[in-house]
Amino acid sequence: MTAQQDVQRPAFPFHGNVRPIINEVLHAVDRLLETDEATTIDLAGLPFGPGELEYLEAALGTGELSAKLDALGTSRIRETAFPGVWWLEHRNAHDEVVGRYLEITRTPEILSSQDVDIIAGRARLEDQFA
Amino acid sequence: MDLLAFAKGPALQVAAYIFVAGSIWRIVGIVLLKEKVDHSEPRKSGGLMAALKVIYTRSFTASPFKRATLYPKMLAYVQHLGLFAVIFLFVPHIMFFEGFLGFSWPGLPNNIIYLLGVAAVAASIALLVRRLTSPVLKLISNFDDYFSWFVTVLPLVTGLMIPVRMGFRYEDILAVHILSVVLLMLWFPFGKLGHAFLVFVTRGTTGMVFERRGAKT
Amino acid sequence: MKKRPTVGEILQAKGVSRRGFLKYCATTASILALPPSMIPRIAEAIENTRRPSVIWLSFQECTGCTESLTRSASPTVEGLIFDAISLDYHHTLQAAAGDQAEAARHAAMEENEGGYLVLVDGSIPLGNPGFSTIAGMSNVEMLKETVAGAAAVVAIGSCAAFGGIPGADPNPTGAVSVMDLVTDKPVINVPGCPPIPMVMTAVLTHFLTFGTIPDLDKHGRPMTFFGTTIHDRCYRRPFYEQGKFAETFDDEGAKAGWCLYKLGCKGPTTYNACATTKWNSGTSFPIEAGHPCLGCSEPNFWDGGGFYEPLSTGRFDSGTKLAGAAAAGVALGVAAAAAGRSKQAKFTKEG
Amino acid sequence: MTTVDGRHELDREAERLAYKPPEVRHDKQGDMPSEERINQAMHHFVKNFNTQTASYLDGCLHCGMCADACHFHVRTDDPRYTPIWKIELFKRTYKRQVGPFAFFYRLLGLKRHVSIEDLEEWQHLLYDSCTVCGRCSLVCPMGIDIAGLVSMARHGMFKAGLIPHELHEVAKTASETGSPLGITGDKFAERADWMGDEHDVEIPMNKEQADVLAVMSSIEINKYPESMAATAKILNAAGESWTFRTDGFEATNFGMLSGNPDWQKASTMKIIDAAVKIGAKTVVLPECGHAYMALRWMGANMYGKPLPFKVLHISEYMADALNTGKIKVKKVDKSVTYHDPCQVSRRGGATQAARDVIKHLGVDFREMEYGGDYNWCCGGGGGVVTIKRADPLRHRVFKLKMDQVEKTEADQLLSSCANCRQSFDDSQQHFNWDYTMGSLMEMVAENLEEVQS
Repeated sequence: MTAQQDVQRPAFPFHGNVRPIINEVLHAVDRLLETDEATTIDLAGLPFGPGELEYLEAALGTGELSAKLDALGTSRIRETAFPGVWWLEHRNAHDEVVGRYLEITRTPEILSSQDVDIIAGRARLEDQFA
Repeated sequence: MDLLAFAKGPALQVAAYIFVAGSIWRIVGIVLLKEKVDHSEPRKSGGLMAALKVIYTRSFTASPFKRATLYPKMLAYVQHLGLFAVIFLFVPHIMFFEGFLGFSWPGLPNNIIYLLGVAAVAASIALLVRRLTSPVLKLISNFDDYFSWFVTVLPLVTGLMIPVRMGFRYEDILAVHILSVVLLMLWFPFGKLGHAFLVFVTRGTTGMVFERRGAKT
Repeated sequence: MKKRPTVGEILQAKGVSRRGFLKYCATTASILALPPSMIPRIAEAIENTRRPSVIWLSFQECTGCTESLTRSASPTVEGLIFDAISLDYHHTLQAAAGDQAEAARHAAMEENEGGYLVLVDGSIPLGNPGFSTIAGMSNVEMLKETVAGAAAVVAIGSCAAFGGIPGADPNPTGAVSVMDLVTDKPVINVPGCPPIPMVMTAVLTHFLTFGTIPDLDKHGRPMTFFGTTIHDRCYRRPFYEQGKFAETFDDEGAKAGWCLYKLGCKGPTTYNACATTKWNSGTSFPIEAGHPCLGCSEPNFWDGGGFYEPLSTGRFDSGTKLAGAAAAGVALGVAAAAAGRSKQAKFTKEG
Repeated sequence: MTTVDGRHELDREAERLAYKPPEVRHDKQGDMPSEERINQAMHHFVKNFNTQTASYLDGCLHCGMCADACHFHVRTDDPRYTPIWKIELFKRTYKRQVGPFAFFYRLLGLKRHVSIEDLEEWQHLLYDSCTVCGRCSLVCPMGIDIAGLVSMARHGMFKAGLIPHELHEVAKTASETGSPLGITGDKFAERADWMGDEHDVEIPMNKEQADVLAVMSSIEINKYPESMAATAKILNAAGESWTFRTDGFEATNFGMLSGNPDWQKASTMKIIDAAVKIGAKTVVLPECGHAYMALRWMGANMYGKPLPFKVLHISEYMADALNTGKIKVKKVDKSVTYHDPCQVSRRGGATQAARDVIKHLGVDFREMEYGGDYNWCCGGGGGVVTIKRADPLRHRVFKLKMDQVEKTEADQLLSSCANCRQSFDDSQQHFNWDYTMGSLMEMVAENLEEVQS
């Protein structure tokens, strides 16, 4: 079997790098439930073999909620099939991926409107209908 | 030149020369002493087969001594088999040997090697404790025994530190590991570690002498 | 010194929202390999740090490092140049040429005296100044002149960091690294042949984010990217532990993506971020492509043994010299035995 | 424990670990200055270093397992009785003088020169506490024949005049009179005559020509003279052309035991010369262990060439005669256990012979636990039984033997060594023990049957 075929038919765990991440997610979920503490896992710092990242993404699946953010390029924020586990992907203006994160939280911080923006928005709203 | 290059290069090279020269020196120095001629009428043919027989059979304990020597023998087995596996069946070591022998052989998975290495270190420590506490061993032990222990265990420990790292850098630990092997090689021919090759001579000699008499070997 | 805008101000001026700013900070943390918990600190730093002036000097080099730099995705080199730094001198990227270019360098040095960064790629020949000159100035002179007023120097690529190919045996130009010449300023080495684009930009990002020199290892490399070995972070590491090795480049093991140790992989002794940051916007890295790591970010990697020679191979000449040692052993053994026997003979005679 | 077995030594005070051997007397022969003694010891140690001894002395791992095989150590837990420690001086001298790295050892002073105090201390270790039984040689993982090294180390001790007085006296007497007990040829002939009359058996003496030369041990001549009659009965029954010789009757070799190769050779040569003179095809050795080692395995080497005759221990002779039907024995309705003389069985290779004989006797044979080649020594071999000051230690060690014998619950204890028999008798008396050592040869002689022709 070639590595290429591996990608098409991922057999878990083919390089053994996915399992530890799942463990970490499980611990983070426990923490969230017990102490309300959110966890962010930066996937850029972790080793992945061919197809493993894709496998992880596919395995976590898509949940009920997903969002698209347009700021300095596109970002996609979606809850995975496992509530509380969020998949965040930031892209730059050239649509190149610049960051991938797993956030274990109730709502990712980046979804909330920020005070600075709210204040600026309020001013713009007032201006617009002045 | 950094430490690793020094260890892999000149240090190992000098160690190899001394190892080879010293080992041969010792063997030749013994073998060329006057030979003991035995004119007695043999009961059985001794010869090479007898030597080989005892080289093999003395690897095991005769039943009357089993109970008394069980503990140190078990430790020694773990230590020796562990050392054998670690030295000759660890893939990077096989690559090392292949580097100058030109051929290789299958190795064991590293995980198993680590386990055997830890077992060998544990057994060595237990043997050292025995040497330090047993009245017999305290009496008969000398510098050679302790130093040989040290130079044998050091490469094991430094080798096991490579995967664990313990805050040290890989190439530094690797260099220290190789240097510890250099130390081992430098001491090997001159101290009791020479038993690795002398065992064939001593067991073989006894095999030939006593088998000839038809006596227990 | 002219007061330069902070990165935060630049982003604000471009109409980037706070949310976008947070995203920017998150990706910056990611670039710097800092834990996500550091994001607030980064946000604070970015809001307050001013855009530094950067002078890029190219000596005995192949422009591979610049080529690599331009492939950076995060931040992109444009983003970097336009938003984060003021790249005032760079042979390949600048529009100016000739006297104009040199004038720009001098202007930047004067304006930012004591605060600008000098980036160097390529090694510096000490053999004959004529081996490499720029605008009639020898490399070593230009380096000394430029570095004099700099805040720090970044040696980009293995040539600048350690001498690289020009410095390899027999080193015909007498090439030396930046560290060899600059001893009174902080020098950050970003080795690699070439360095990972993101690592180069990240080092700059660190400097402009925190205004400080990152923690360096014993070879002057930022610990963040050169703190762990390729081997430690390699996705094929489990195969190493299981004893599954590719024996040749076309065997089943190679096809199955097994460990390349036996094919000479220098991953265990090579400190770099390839295994996680990867290349071409995180697409792959040499081991993933089936080739052992060459160890290009290590000092003397050209002279450190064959690329395809397993790491554990001893480096000694075998054969004849060893046979010589064996012969010496025989001679010593014969002498020892003879001495012993003569002693016995003497004692026998003495009774 | 509620009952005390009165036969056994009570050991209340002498805890095993705290056991201190009694104050040792250091015997000295001659009036050499210490320097000369050291020199002599060294010279005669050094003469023994050949390829074989060198590999042994170079190969020791200091694993200490030999201690577990040595009766002296097992019974006392005194680490000095570790077999390899007994040859420490010998080993040290080897490393310093002859070993491959002797130059360095001397140059760097790594191995101390042997001192007179060392030698005095080792007198006790090389003589009193070693019977050269060779049990340690079987446990050694390196296969080192430690017992053989002890014998060689004794050469240096003898020449240095540092051996136990009694052993020296016995050996000296043997060299002067031909017998360790001072028995002359005439006295031997006289005894043989008497025994012949007493047991009504023809004992040929000083025949000019004979196929078989039989020799005796002084212990037998003196203490167990029936052995002479028994030997004669067996050889007569087998129809051998045989004889005793007054010029070569002594089988014991105290030159060997004490460590004087010259005396050893002289003793051996008497037998060889007598055998050659009468054209003997076979020399039958008596029930004596070390005699077997001295003639069967070392005789030819003393002679410098192969012996022109076969050498058989009496047990081997009997086994052969019984197996081939030359003699026959009646069945004996007894349970019997057999004590193997170390030099005949373990070190001599004739373990099976006694068992063949016992089988022909049809007794209920009860092998001791680890009998045969791994047998515990009687404690009196290697000349130890002659050393009076070693008696307490020897008795202490004999306990192992007693346990081994008692476990068999056999009616009769047999052996085929007068020296063993002597130390059994002595220990029996000391402990007021039930078992009396018997002679295998005598049992055969008593139960001989006419061979139907």
